[in-house]
Amino acid sequence: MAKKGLFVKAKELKTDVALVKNLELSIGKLVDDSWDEPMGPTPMPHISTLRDWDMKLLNKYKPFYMPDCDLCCLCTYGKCDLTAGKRGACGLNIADQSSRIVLIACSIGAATHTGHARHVVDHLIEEYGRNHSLNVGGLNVDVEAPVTRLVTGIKPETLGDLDEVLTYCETQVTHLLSAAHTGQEACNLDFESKALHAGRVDQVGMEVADLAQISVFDFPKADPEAPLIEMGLGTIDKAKPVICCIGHNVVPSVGIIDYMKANKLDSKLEVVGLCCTAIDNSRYFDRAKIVGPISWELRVIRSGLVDVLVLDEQCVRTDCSNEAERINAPVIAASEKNCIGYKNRTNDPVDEIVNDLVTRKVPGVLILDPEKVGEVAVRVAQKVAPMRKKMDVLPSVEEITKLAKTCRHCNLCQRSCPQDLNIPAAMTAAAEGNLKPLTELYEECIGCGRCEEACPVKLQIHSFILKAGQKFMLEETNFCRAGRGAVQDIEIRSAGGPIVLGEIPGILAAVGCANYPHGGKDVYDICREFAKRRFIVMTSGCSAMSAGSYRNEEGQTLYEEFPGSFEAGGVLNVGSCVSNPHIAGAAIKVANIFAKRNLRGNYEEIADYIHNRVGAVGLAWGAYSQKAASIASGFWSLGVPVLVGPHGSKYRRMLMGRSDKPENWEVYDARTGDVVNVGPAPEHLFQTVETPQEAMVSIAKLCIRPNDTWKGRSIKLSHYIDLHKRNYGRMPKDIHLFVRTMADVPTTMKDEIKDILDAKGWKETVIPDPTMLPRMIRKKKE
Amino acid sequence: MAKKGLFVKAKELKTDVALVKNLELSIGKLVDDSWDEPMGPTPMPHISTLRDWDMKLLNKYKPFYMPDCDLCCLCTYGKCDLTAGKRGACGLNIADQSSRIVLIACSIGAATHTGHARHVVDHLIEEYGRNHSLNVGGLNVDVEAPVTRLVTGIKPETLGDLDEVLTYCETQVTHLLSAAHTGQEACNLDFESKALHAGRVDQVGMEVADLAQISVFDFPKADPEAPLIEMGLGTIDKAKPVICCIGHNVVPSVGIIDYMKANKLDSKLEVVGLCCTAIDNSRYFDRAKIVGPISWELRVIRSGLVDVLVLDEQCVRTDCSNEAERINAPVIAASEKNCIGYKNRTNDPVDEIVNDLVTRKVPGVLILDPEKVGEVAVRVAQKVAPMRKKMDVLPSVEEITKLAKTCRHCNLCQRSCPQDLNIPAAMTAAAEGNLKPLTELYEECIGCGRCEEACPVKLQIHSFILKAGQKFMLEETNFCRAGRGAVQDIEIRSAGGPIVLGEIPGILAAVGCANYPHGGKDVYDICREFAKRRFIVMTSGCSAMSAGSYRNEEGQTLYEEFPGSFEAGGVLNVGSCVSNPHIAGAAIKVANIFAKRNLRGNYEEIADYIHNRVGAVGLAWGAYSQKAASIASGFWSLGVPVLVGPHGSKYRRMLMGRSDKPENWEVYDARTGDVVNVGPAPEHLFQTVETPQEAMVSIAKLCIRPNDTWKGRSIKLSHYIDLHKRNYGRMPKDIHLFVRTMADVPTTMKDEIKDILDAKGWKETVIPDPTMLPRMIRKKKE
Amino acid sequence: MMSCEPWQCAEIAATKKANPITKPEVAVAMIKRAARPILVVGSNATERSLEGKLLIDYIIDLAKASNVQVVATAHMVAEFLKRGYEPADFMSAMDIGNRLVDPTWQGIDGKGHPDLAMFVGLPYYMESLILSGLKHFAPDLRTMTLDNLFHPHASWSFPNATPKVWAENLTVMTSKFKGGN
Amino acid sequence: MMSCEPWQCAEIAATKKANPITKPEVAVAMIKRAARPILVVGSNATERSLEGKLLIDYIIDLAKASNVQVVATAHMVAEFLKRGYEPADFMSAMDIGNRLVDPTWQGIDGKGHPDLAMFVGLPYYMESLILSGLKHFAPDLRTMTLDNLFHPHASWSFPNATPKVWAENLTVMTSKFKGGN
Ligand code: SF4
Ligand code: SF4
Ligand code: SF4
Ligand code: SF4
Ligand code: SF4
Ligand code: SF4
Ligand code: SF4
Ligand code: SF4
Repeated sequence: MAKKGLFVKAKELKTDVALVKNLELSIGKLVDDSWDEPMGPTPMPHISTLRDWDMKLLNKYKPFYMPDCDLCCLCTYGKCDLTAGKRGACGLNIADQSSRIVLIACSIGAATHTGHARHVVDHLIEEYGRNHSLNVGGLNVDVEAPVTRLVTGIKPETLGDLDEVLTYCETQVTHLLSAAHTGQEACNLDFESKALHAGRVDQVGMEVADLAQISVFDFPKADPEAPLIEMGLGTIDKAKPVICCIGHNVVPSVGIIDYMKANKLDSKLEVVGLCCTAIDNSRYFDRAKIVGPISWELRVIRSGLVDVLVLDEQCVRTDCSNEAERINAPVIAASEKNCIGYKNRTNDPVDEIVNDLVTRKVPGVLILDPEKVGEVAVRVAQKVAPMRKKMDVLPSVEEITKLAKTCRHCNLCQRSCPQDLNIPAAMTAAAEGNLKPLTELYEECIGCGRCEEACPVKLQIHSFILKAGQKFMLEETNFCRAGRGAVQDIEIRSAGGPIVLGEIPGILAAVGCANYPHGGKDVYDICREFAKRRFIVMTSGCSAMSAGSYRNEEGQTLYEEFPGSFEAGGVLNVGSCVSNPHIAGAAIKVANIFAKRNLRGNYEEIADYIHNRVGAVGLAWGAYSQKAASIASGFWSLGVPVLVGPHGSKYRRMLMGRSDKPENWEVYDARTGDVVNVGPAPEHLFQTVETPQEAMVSIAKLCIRPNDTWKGRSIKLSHYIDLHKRNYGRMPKDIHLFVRTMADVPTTMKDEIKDILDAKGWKETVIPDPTMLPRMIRKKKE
Repeated sequence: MAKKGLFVKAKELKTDVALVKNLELSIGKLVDDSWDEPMGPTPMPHISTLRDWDMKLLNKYKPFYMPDCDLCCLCTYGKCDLTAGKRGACGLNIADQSSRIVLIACSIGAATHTGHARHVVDHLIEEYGRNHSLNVGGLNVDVEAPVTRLVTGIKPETLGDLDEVLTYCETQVTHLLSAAHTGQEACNLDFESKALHAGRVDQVGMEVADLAQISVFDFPKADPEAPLIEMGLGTIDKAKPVICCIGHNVVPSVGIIDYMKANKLDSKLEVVGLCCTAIDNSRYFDRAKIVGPISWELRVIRSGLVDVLVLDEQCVRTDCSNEAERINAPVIAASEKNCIGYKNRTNDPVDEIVNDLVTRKVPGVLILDPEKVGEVAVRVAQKVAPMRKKMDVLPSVEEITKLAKTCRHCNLCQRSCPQDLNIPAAMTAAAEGNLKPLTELYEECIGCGRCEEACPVKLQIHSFILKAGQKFMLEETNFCRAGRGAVQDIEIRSAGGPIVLGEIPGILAAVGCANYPHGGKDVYDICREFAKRRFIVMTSGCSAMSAGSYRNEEGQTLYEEFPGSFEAGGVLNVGSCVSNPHIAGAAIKVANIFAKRNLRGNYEEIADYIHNRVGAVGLAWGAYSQKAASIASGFWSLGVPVLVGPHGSKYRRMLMGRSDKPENWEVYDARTGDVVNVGPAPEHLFQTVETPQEAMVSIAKLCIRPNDTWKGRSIKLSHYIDLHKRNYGRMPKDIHLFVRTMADVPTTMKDEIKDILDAKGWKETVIPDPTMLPRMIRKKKE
Repeated sequence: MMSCEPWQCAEIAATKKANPITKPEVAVAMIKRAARPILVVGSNATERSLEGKLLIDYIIDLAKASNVQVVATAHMVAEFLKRGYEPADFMSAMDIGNRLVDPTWQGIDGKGHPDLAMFVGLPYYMESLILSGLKHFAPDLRTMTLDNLFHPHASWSFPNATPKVWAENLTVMTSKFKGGN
Repeated sequence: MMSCEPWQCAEIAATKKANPITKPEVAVAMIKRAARPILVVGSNATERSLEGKLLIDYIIDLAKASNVQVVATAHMVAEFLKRGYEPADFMSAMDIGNRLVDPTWQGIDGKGHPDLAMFVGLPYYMESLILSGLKHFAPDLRTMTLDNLFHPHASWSFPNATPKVWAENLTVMTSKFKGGN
């Protein structure tokens, strides 16, 4: 572990054992024998250190901007109209502004994860000390922090080490955000490079958070057989008091669960959750239940099942507190980031707080001590549950029919609905007593509530939909596998070869949020398709839930149907949002463990390796958040392509290759220094797909890599061609770009493809040892 | 100096003098004897630590929101229409969103200053070591870092200490930005509290930056007689090669000046600057020249006087590089924050870079080594100056007349002009050969260039205006006093009493940017008015330049007319943007040095003191930036009111008291615990004023404080009444709210005011020992 | 159509946009229908000259004819007084905006919250922002602008027009109160 | 007026807004005037039924009549082929958008950059974003939408309308190419 120079000085130094006066200690470098990997060229990269690498990627995958607004309103020189190239009062044009928005989004995302990690680490250091050692997988995981090692050059061993890593992240986040100030960066590509850096920092921040919580809370440690967790509203025992936790930060939930266990109440109450807190709860306590993703927050509250609502941070609807008031459920705000205007009761006696909440003297409180949150939540839940009797606010069917008659058919609901759902038609039917069209909306509705806000006659449209879909809603009982955390080194050792050679046709990482265009089933269908094709399928966050929310013909959920290990045909839920670096980490570990590339502070080489050899693709089918943006950015920076569903177009900037421009696809052959055209592999770095069908075809294609052996390539091509034919009704038109030698062609298709190749004037080429880094060339051409 | 627990562990430790193996050193707390001030209650405050104080302010000065847009577009659930209370897809309403925008702006501002400080401190530590000690005013300044001490509880003594302070700031910035993520904070007041925290962090970040640069670069150290610096385009010796530096970060300029000095070229070239870099250059080198504020960037470049343009960070028009190309001036980008897409040449030989720039092989380069920037800039300037011959791109008068005839009178220029300037009318006149209307626009134009962008026939409107105003422009020769830095402790000792008692009627801090509604003269007029009235006038940044840009009847600039010391009638330029904490620091030092209040980690008490006793007002007449927002926020948090000019309304949120609501104005009398109504003093915390006349009246009024003695109050009232009568043509209508006893009434107005008081049913009240903090009450009421 | 675009190009509004006042009679009717109208007059009152007469003088005529309460912002009170007209009140533009969004505020005379707030002569962007504040936070208040610049955030606004048309509109309005209809 | 508001309420544009296509003949004239028009057809082609017939079938009729080059996005190529119509090309919506902003791109047939890009049947917000990309980065390209939803970012757009009117418009357009005028 090498740190920057450290200087400690103190006139008086008190420790547990001694009092030291006038200590002065100057440390140039700390060297830790136990990690003898030599330091790579870019430890602790600054915001411009990896700019050359970024520019390589950005030149290959150029930004395509689709501004969401013609204006910039970021300073008081504005608002400025930037339409079609006009410059604003600070000289900025719309390309710069578009990329600045990307940087801001990624900075917010990176700040959120880093801040989350900071909270967890500080809290755990306070409880367990800086020396508490890390353990993410015992003997099975030697490379415990691949991203952190790669980016910072630090090998963290204790909670205290994580503190240092976070300090690095915070410095970077500050610089990055700073670049978004008016009159700073003047070039869109430099904004993009900074956004990529935000992605790198974000990955480190997330990794730190998960390392800390896995280690201290004893989450499943790289466990392929992490328990199956009950999921869905139907799994809640309505006879018990129900505490519902929403957000991402498991610390307050740990307080709740610990209190329940200590008081032998763990079978007396239900602890359920939404968003990543749900996932992490279940990693801590396998009887915690998962309700669903972010899009189900209103659903759960309005159903009335919640007796106490505990809100922490991130992805918490800001009207949860208002909604909870409607069902008489007290609220506990448990995060400094989300104080909801409540009085801070952290230092008040528990009895007082409980009393105030139970008597409804106050609708909610802010408590920043997780232990106190635990006691208050449990005691309040026990008291209010019998009084509330799971009171809901859903209208009766009769009410719906009656109220639907007042609909003015103004279309404002539909015009406000992100899904463009045909609510007015459903109202017409409902007014006639036919709730079926409303029921059909249930599956596609993402629960945003905008329709209700728009309705001039104040119809509770979302509640109507919930009522109409109530049967499905309340009967839902599925399984999600508890987040397993990291991939084991040994799994990498056995799967690494087949991945790099192409024999495992790819890794699909289905991650991110629930802003799906037509409900969550698409995620399930896509994951299942690729698991059946013996890709490795990794999931996290809301997508991990959606993937587990449907069943096959045998009644098995995805997590029951497929094994949880990192192998062909495995379906691995790594965990919550902050577990995403286990996915990046797996790719990194392939380079490190399988291919023996040095990891430490060696970002470019490893990214170049992954980009050219590891056929991984991210799919964020419902990504909505700034965090999802920074997560994606971390993958881009490693050269891993990311697909988003249609709503992802609203990120307003794609990174796209041009398959029709051969000059885009040249790499060096590291063996010879020759420039070799390897075709559009992968074709895009960030791309919106419109339909699940398109997603499947794109995923198969994007797994192709220059390094594929002929055997691997032929396997990949057969999946691509098969999915293409099935979904597009014909052969791919770009097949000639992916065939290097005839050996690449799947045997059963030899003739068909030969004809195509001939028609296209195809010529055989070599399979290089691909790299985009001139310095990786082993033998320079004379 | 107390730090959080520190743990150092190393298997092998190499220092200059020794090799230590297996060191393990755990430090609970470092106590530094030399600072025996006890620690206050809130060192290193978290984002919610000072929330109670914030809520006190926010309850007294409620946010008034004026959304700049009806939509939120921050995530892909959106865009959401939040008009008139509609909630977005995440549950957010327009009040939340408006306050979130404030938080984002303040976070960007705080990040920018903190990032700037980080760059300076890291650079200086690299050059001078962590042990390099700080010196901001020698024996004259004992309280060297009032803001840092107040907020963090740290007393920084070396560059290394500043590193630690910055780490705190970066953690806070990260948390703050994180709160802006979708689905975090759910209450507008909590967003506001976080924005105030951003202001506190920002003040610390700025203070660190200025402390570091003052100490190491030997800037004027709390010097009332800092040199007068030549200012204006007219001061540039056009026979010499001209290097122009734009931005805020003096480090590259130091490289330039050092190289010039080392090579005895300091009288052979001109180093001129815009924005804060200009100010800081002049603190380093008194022959550096100041050209002007941000609004003059296009002006200077298009005038052709610049031979080499060096761009660092912040407030650099993003089209400077394009503009420089037009006049054949090479550009050096010198900051990681602003790479402009240029190739990074940091590691290339100087000769090569110089050659590439001189031959115009490349229009610009990125150089991140300030010494190299210095050598390249100077050598390039020497070579290109004779070739360029100060080539400008201003049209001739004939061309203007001819081109003006092509004007279509479409009004798009005026409709795009932030100043709503009547350009079409000026074009009509110009077409007839009359340039006078264009000349008149020169003074009001803020040089944003939007008119040109909008013009369908591509008239170079701003250049027309510059040509028409060229005579003024090129003849401008004024003086700005080099930034003096801090206020001396002894100055505080002598002025503190008169300020707190009200005998010095107030401190006017004219700070911030040049987005003025009608040119810079307003700033001069206002500053002069209050200096003549024997207020203390402090300036910084672009406002400091504008204040020095006009002359009195005797031909003196403001800095010549008034002394530079912290005394009644003094006009002090503290320095650049990052010098603003010297202003806050002066107020803090009044509480600490004069009133002997403990400073260390004692934020609430000091802010309460300042708010109720120190009659300081900030005026940011042309504030435009996110940094200006965070700077203002730092003052709000201390309870110091800030006024902005009309464009400041575009900050979209005011913090306003209601003089018509008596319940708003109650404080405790610390002596008795009684609640006393002290009137609207100060009336607002953040307020837009529309005209300079209104500004003057408001400034006088906002200096009134509950603690004023009757003598002080009568002096303040006489200024307020006098300015009110002069500008508003009548007596103030709220005079009765400011008279506690008849002794408060200025003697010459006794009768007139007595009548008013009688008419208003005025009753005498007491002069309390005012506080808003119950814990400050010395004797509780039984 | 251009005439009902926002005057400053970037001042677009979203879903709730001003109704254009097609002729001065409409504005007069709105004022007559209002129980408690006020007219906020900003600092451009002495900066804008229409047909050789200052805006403030048109406003004084209109105010006298209509008996609408005038609130002068900035230093305009002095300009009104100079011309022998005593405005009902004066305060900063932000202060009047901030009071108007408070539903408990009882107006400058304490007799009840205004139901129509008219604006004229503030810097365009400031007026626009205050109107936006009112649109969002005082949704029940009707707002109207009497400038010659279209204000999308108002409830009612005159379209963009030349000073000449503006002068005519103001003159017609005044005449309608002076016994016209 | 409502009919020329953006269909999704928040999709407002700023200074450069679509001209409404008041009748199908206008669209036909635009296409006829274009040297190299293309028509991008999105995944709603099989989701929208107008008067009992799928959008894709109207499009096929129109495409056959007008000989406009069709670019199918997503998996629409399969749907076209199923119906016996071979689109000129197929690619993802983003790919066609990204090519259209490249002035050096020579069209799907390599014979020159399109001068008119028509869109129909993409999810509203995606179509809107792509049109915005083209408005900003391909300012010389004319864009037109054939949906029944107003798209302010296009150069020309049909107003919001019922499926019935939409069907009529498409039918009329097709007929005008089949020898009508
Ligand atoms: S940041 Fe630039 S483009 Fe944006 S509002 Fe400010 S001046 Fe205009
Ligand atoms: S709650 Fe459902 S139906 Fe309503 S707007 Fe949102 S997605 Fe559409
Ligand atoms: S917004 Fe309300 S009234 Fe209008 S169509 Fe929808 S449900 Fe009916
Ligand atoms: S996956 Fe996305 S929506 Fe779901 S909890 Fe994580 S960030 Fe939130
Ligand atoms: S942050 Fe909330 S209000 Fe803003 S776009 Fe996203 S969902 Fe809509
Ligand atoms: S450059 Fe001057 S005249 Fe042109 S828009 Fe800006 S302020 Fe107005
Ligand atoms: S924008 Fe150009 S053409 Fe239009 S009025 Fe102004 S100067 Fe004339
Ligand atoms: S005062 Fe404002 S405009 Fe001037 S240099 Fe500082 S931040 Fe920039």
